[in-house]
Amino acid sequence: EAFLAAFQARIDAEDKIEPNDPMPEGYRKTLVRQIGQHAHSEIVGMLPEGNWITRAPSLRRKAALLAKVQDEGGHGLYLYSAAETLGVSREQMTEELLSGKAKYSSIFNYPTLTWADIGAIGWLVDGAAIMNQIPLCRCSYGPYARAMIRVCKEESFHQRQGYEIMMTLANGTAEQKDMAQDALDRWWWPSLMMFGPHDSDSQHGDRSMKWKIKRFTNDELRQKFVDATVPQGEFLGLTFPDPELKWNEERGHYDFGPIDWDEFWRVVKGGGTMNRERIAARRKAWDDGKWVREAALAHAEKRRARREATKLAAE
Amino acid sequence: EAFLAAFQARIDAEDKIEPNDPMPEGYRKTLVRQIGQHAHSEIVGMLPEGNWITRAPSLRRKAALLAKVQDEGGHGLYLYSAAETLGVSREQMTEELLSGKAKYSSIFNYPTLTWADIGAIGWLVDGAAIMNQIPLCRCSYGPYARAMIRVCKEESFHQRQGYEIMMTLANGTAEQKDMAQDALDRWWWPSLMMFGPHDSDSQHGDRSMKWKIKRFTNDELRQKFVDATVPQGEFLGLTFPDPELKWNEERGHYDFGPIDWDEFWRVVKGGGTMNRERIAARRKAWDDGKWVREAALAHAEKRRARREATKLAAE
Amino acid sequence: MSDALLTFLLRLADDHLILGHRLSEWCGHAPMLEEDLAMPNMALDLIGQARALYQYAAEIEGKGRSEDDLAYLRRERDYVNCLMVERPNGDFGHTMLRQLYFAAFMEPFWTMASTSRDETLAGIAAKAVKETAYHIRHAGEWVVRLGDGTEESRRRMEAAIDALAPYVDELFEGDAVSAEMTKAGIAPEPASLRAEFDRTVGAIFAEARLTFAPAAYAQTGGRQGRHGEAMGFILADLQHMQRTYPGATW
Amino acid sequence: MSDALLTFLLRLADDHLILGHRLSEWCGHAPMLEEDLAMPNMALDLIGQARALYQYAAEIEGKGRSEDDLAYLRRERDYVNCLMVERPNGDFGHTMLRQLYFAAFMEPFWTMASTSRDETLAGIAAKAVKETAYHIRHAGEWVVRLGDGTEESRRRMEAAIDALAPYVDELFEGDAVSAEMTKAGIAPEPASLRAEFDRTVGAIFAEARLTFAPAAYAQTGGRQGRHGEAMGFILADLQHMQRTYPGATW
Repeated sequence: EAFLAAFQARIDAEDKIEPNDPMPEGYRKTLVRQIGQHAHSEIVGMLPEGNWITRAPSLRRKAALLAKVQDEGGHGLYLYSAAETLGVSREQMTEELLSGKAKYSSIFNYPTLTWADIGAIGWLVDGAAIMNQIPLCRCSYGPYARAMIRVCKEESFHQRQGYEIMMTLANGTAEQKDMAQDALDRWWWPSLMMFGPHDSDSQHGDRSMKWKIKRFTNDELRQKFVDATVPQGEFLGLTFPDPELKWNEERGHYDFGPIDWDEFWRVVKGGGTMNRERIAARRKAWDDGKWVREAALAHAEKRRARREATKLAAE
Repeated sequence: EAFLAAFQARIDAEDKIEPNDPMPEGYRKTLVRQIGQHAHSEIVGMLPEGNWITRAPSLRRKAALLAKVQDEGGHGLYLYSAAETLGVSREQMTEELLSGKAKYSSIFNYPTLTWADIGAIGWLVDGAAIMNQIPLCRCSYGPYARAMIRVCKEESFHQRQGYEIMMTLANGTAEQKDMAQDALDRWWWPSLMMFGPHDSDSQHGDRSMKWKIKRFTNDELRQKFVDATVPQGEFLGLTFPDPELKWNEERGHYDFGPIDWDEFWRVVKGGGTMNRERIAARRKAWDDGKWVREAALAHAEKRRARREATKLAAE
Repeated sequence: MSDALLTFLLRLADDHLILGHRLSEWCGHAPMLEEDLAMPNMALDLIGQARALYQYAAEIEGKGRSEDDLAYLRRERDYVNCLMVERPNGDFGHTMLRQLYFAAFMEPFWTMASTSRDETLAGIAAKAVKETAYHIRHAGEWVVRLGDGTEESRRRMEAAIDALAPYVDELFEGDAVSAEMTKAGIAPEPASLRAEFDRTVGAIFAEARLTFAPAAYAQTGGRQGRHGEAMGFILADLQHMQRTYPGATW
Repeated sequence: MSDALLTFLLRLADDHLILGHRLSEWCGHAPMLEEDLAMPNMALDLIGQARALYQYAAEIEGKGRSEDDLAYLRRERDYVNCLMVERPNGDFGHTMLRQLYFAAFMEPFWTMASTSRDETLAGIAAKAVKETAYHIRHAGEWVVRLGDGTEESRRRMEAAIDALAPYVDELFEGDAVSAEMTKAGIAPEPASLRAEFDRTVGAIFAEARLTFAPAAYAQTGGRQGRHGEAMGFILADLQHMQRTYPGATW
């Protein structure tokens, strides 16, 4: 009781919680779940974009896409490290991902069907991610907050790059414009779903807010995203696939139509186009790489033994 | 002695030797080697052409290529059956192919680099094969001769089809004509090598002639092929990659330049572009298919057992 | 009407083209020589059917496009095959199960279509129905052998059933296009073929001692050109020559 | 002269493009997260070098073609990369060995080229030499770990050595083009780099307790555009967008 109150007082004072600080089990668990999920999203997120590296339409775009996918791997790495400060190993988290126990952002279960999807992912998916992540730079847990600062910088670069791809397409041939519109049509709603269920249906929202792991509710972030993104899309001359989308002078926000939560839950629960394949691809990478990881361990062990033998001989 | 003389008398009388007839061990061995090699060539020969099925440039050509590759498998099947009449099983022959013990036509160790190669293979490789095979329709061993009659019919269809592909290219765009010329440049000399070493260097020639397994020498067949093929190539407006190639009025044949036997032996001995990959592809098919073949056997066994159980119960 | 007929024909043609493409990937790589013959044989049937359908579609469209223009020169989002046919081959059992499913759907389809009011389609159907019956027989025999073979083959067949389950329902999907075809007496409503499909597959599964387990979530979208990620790579190979040498004759 | 320089630059550029393509196929599929970063990182270096080389080649050619025209819009027979870079990835050890070989060849090449009389090339080389040193280090460390790791990893490395051996000699092949580059003080003669290559690889193999066994027959032909069958499928993917949408800007 007293401990919880003291902990809450630190949180309320905007103190950063560090790995060796005492913390409530619920706080730790929430963070492990959230950071893990976030790390897994970066890792699985390499796949839909990786799908277009060999087919990128120019060398400049190919290089940018490679760099982006590399950054995503890097984000995964910082985040797994942040989670490790909470006592959960990367192996453990990987196993949870591969077994389906741990979740990752459901948006990556949609396929990338055309090059424009690479633009749309950068613009919308990274855009939505940044909306979620900027407040996390002030998260109460220090290692996570610090990881997010790095992540956010790179993500906003990716977001601008994605928007620039869309811009190029929107200013391109009729076929390219079609491609851009089609990508917006397919990625818009899933991007809105990235913020999670409505606040009224959200499981973990309240406690996370209290502990300052989150700073805004799902619906607040979603609204921010819509408000920021709609003018960008209009500037591209593209149409959002939502007839109810319009500026509400009174609210000072865009109104938008109802989200298809059935689709959301279907994809979360494994019914998306790519769920099976995403996990299968990661599992194959993991299984095929087993001999490599084992060899690396065996080699390190041999080296250590040899070093000791040399030391012994020298004594 | 008396047996050998009697056997030779049958051969000389153009009698067909049949599976249950007595025959010298050397005759049997020569046939097993030759038919096996021929069968393996059909099987391995599916690979270079198979390489272009998914990329065939029109549906009509795709269908024709599928049919051709299927025919080659069919030839392999007749030939393995002919070899089986000599007491060697298909499994045994397959193992010899995969272990590198048995040979196959070395021409299939060249890669198919462009669509024109499909034309060139039909025109030149099948053309050379037919030259070799027509006399085999009169081979002294009955089952082989009968298999060759079927094979030859289909091969000459393939040869015409290949020539027609070349014709279409030669009458096509400048790029298509280039492609046809390039294919001729690459396939011409290997096609001449298909007839094997010069008669003076040929290992098995004499005995095979005496036993009427072969009816013409390597050099005779090669000359026939050159004489038949050069006018076809000229009709296409293509140039043969041999500056010494020209009609010799006196001989009534085309003269042609020296064959690079170093290249021939290099490819025969494993140094061709595709040797490793051809065998690796067949080995992979064989290994990956093991569970299928085992299941088929197990199922047949279960069926048999069940049938017997039913019969027993009925008695 | 001719718009709906065109869409209908393209769906059917794309199904056959793409499945033929997948089967043809096996050429020279099958588990035994007999299958090195059977695979291109079935692929050839499918490509032949695709050609007849594209030719008819080109005629209906009336814009001077050829069978090859339709087969090779559309964008990925314009291909309207069902998702099952584009699935990667997987192992031999997986390929045979996919073949069985598709053939078990097409067999009653072609049977009904052979009495279509559309004579061209009826003609295509009359030929195709025999070929399709052979595909059922051939693939069905393998499903039986592998389902009731060894422990390993059974395990693999169960995995194939599991992997392909999400793609079965899409075969029977109806929409405005199929409704118009049905109404005009051109082609059967896909949903009406389900009972026959279930009978065919059910009998084979019973003999194979296998059980069909429906997927928790069916996959759909192919008829609207929303494919899986494998599709793009099929088209990169398929279209390579036509895209590289535009306007050439082969 | 400018013909030879163009050919020389395209050979170098194609090597980097195609090896970058192969490495990029690993993205998201590596044995551990660190390698999921290292693979695109090295691919990025290679693609960056390829871009610089194509840009310079385009300038030398002087026909108004762009880096993308050269990278994407040539025919297979016009790509002049060495055969090693187009080899399929194989397992992780195979990929790392291929990377080591290529980097161990390029490192002395770039070192010498950084003092080239051709200033543009010297500039490209100066940047590339550092990246290449990292590739040697990274790939070399893996060759050591895997060669001197477990029984399985050792067996796999030996298989990789065996599989890649036929493609080593082609790296050092010289011809009229390389002779002209050498004479003009633009680039080193490939054969002159062999000793340094052998030293680099030799030291790493010694630490890895591996032995290099030369192939009975070396493979060649890449510099004349005679590739293996894998090359066509690389290009089908690589060129897909540029071929499908000619003239578009991306």
